[in-house]
Amino acid sequence: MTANQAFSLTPLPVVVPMAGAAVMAGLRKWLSRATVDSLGILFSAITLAVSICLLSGAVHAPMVYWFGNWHPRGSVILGIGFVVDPVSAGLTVLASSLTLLSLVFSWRLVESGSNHFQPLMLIFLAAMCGFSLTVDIFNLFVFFELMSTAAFALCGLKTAEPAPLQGSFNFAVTNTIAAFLILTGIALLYAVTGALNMAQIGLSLGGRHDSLVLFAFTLLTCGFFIKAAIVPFHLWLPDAHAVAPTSVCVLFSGLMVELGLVAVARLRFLVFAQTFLSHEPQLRAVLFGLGTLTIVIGGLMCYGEHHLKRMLAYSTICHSGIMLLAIGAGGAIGFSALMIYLVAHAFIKGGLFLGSGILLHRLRGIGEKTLFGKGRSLRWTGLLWFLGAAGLAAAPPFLTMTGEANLFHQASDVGSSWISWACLLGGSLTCAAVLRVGMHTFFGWGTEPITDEAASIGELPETDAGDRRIFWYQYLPTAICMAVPLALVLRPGWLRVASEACARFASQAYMLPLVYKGMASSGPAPVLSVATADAMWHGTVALVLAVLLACSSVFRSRIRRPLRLGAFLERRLTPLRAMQSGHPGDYVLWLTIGVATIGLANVLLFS
Amino acid sequence: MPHVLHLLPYLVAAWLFFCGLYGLVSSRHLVHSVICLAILQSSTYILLLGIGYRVGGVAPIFADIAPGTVTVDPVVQALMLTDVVVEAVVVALLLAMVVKAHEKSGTVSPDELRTLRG
Amino acid sequence: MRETLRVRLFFVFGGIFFLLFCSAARNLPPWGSYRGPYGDVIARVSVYERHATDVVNAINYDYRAMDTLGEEFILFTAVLGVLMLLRREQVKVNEGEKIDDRIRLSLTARASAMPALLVTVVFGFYIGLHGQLTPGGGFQAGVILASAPFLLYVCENTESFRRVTSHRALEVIEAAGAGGYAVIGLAALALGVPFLTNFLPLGTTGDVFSSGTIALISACVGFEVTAAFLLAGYAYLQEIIAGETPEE
Amino acid sequence: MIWVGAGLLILVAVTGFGVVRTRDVTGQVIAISFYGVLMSLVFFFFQAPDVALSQITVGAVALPLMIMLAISRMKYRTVRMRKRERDA
Repeated sequence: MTANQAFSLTPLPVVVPMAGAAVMAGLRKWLSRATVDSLGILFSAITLAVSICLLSGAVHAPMVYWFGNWHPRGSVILGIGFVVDPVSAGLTVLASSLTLLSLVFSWRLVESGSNHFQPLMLIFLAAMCGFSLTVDIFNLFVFFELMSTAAFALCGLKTAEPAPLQGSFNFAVTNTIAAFLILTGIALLYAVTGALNMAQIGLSLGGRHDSLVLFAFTLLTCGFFIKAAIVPFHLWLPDAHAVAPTSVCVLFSGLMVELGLVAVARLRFLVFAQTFLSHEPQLRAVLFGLGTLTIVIGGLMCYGEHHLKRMLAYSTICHSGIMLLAIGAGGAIGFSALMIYLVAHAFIKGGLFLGSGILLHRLRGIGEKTLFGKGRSLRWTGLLWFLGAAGLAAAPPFLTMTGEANLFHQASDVGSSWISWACLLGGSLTCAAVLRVGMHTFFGWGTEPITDEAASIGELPETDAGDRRIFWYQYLPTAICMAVPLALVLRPGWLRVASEACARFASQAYMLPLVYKGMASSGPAPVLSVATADAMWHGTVALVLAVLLACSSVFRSRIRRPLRLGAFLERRLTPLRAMQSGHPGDYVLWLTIGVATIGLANVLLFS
Repeated sequence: MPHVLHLLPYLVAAWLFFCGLYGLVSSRHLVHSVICLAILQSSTYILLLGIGYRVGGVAPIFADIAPGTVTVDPVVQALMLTDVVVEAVVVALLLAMVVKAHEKSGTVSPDELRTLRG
Repeated sequence: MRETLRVRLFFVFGGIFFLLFCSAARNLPPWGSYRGPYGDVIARVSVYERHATDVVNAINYDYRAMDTLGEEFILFTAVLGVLMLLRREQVKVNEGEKIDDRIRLSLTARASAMPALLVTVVFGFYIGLHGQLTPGGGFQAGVILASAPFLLYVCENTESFRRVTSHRALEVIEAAGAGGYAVIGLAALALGVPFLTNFLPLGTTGDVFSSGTIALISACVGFEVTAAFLLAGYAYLQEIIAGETPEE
Repeated sequence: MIWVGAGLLILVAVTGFGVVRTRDVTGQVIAISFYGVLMSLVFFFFQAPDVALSQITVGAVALPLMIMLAISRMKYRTVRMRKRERDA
């Protein structure tokens, strides 16, 4: 297929799932469950195929696609454009493969309302694809809203209990406020630039950094931070994950949260590229501060939770912090660190959620205490679970390690190599939590697990109680999720292409002519391959620390009191737990505190 | 025009945003929270409208005015129009959650919905 | 967190937010002096290039039609979500539980509902057909049309209301409206031009059948919005209606 | 002319605060319906007839209607629960 043919497919990753969803939703009363399931798998497979075509075209030559054939007139951009470069096309591939995997997993298994679930999943996919591809800031907002709306609905799928409705209410309130913050930011930028295309806004803003631009920056980043679950905006995420069906959690944690960070990166590199030229160290300080705070709180709470999905949700918060550090480090290598880590994390976290879905289906429970010792017969699930744990710690054979290697490289370039310690802490805490659950569930080692109040939310299984068999099509997606981050390390040829694409994405000088003229100038020099020895060492240490920490929890009755660090962490996180109050008013308050503090810091530091 | 008039719609927008957040923070009834969210959203309408307004400009409809007449900005109006759609349906979705939560737990007070604590 | 503490903390940080907003506003162009260029360029070109005199609708259904496609699907998704959340888990209504505590309307009120309904429907179609020329269009028409059957409910003609709003075709119409929008876009793609490009003759400016795909898309939106609001309204009311009318 | 607009905007600000401060939900529905009408007047005044038209259909009719429906459904549920308890 020639590049031109490939580019006429540009709208399809958005339109195919949308059209599919319309067909399935319109006919849902007449179609059987199996038919709707197969249609869902079919449409997401088509989307995957189209996205792969786009990606292969974009690797040869990135291009811009104007809807309605409205090309820019001089410096004014009339219509809405999609930029197809390897980064955005790669994100659509990731989105459609995760959706495909989770739809295969939920084939005739997960509760689907009256066939409401599958069309909602497809709309969610369409929104994620549009969000990745668009270069128009209001269109970004529209897809943000579409993604959120589908997510709210999917989150409240299990209407038989009160918890899902509260979880999705909190989720909906915070994320709707996020949308309004973003819209206000867009309006402010529009007022001073008269443009909605991000390239045009960036061009017309130049190096301006008065209180208006800084406030718009605050609003936009905070809006996307809410989606990305950066502390103190993270509170909705554990609630939403605790109540959403497993296959939905895969998409939430795997990509939706991270897309918030990609949007922040897009803003930083394209819209506000020159705003912070003279204040790079201050910007780094703000982002590093937020990232580290997120890692510490996310990591600690991850270890302190005993509800499997909540625990994994907190681990997502922690890893989101690590990815924020990559944005903070900046530069081409920092951005490639973000993207590589994102891909690896998406599959690993997806695999872990699918694993917990298997446990919930088979063992009818999601609390660590309920599962204690019951999983001895689930050998394959156990193996995949422990592989996932190692992946979270960024241990050597996993792709997460390559991402961290890039991050450390960039961080030492900007003189903040201390952030590798933050990554070490985050990786080992989340890995330890997953290991602890694994040891308890699959081996039944040690004393009975400690538990907490929230551990029994949504214990009502999402599947039919009559049939507790597990089929190959539940194992297969889980295994694929774990295999991909390993396989991508074994074939490192793509890393060079990826880092070149990331370097271009992160360069305003490259993106502006691409958007305006539709052709790529010679991009910035591709990044040299980064030495991974340092990161290997780090990952191994994180894994060892995690094993020690998990053991100090599991075998707490056999070791001396001062050594029971794990058990101490599980019991004594009361102030952090109090923050997670489940009260929407509290969440809005924390959100206001976050926006006000970040806004004040921005104004004080940059003007 | 006096100085404060130059800022008026922006100040009103900021005020409405503040009011909406205040309502959400202090809410004791989930339906009340949803309505506050609608107020919060109306802040963005006022802001967009204020940005696109031009003194002496007419509505951007050329059915009965000559082409080339000075108009107010049509783009913000298009954005607001789509925004109004979102408002109505997001409110409907949130209300459905509230109704269902009321059915399952018999309360609409956020203080009593505490199953997600910790 | 206790409510007093929460509200006090909010006044501190919300106040900071408000002040930041105000200080940012000081750098905005003064009210009433919109500078462009986006809106001005579109206002200049749309009448000539699209033969649409209502520039706002030209933007919504053509220049930025991708936004509207997204918004249509937000509407579609939200209604799907409402239907899912309010789906009936099991039929619970039995004879002993009829509750009908509605306030009875006067004969005048009931008699005037029918003409009001007719006026609403006519007005809805009028608004919908003129979208590309004067203010109006599919979205506004949809909401107006959807409000008509509610008059039936108001004037205590519950049975007709139920028959209209619980019709199985409603969901199909809604999906066809949303999907039709995508299909119009795809038709352009099939003709070898970018997605959502106009491929119909533009007609004479000012004519009802002018401006190509704008009117077509607007019609799709109209169908979708009408069905969507009816579906959402019925989802809320179905339980109450089931309690009022005898179940067959 | 501009002073009328300014007055409308100030009225919006005051009414918005009033809607938030109204704690009784039924009262709030009436308030927000009024607020919707007011808002559409503002839009109309500032040369946005398209938005004014959709605001008057959504803000003053559809939105309050939706809220009323939700409230009545919750009320209906409560009444039925009470009746069931009385019967039992």
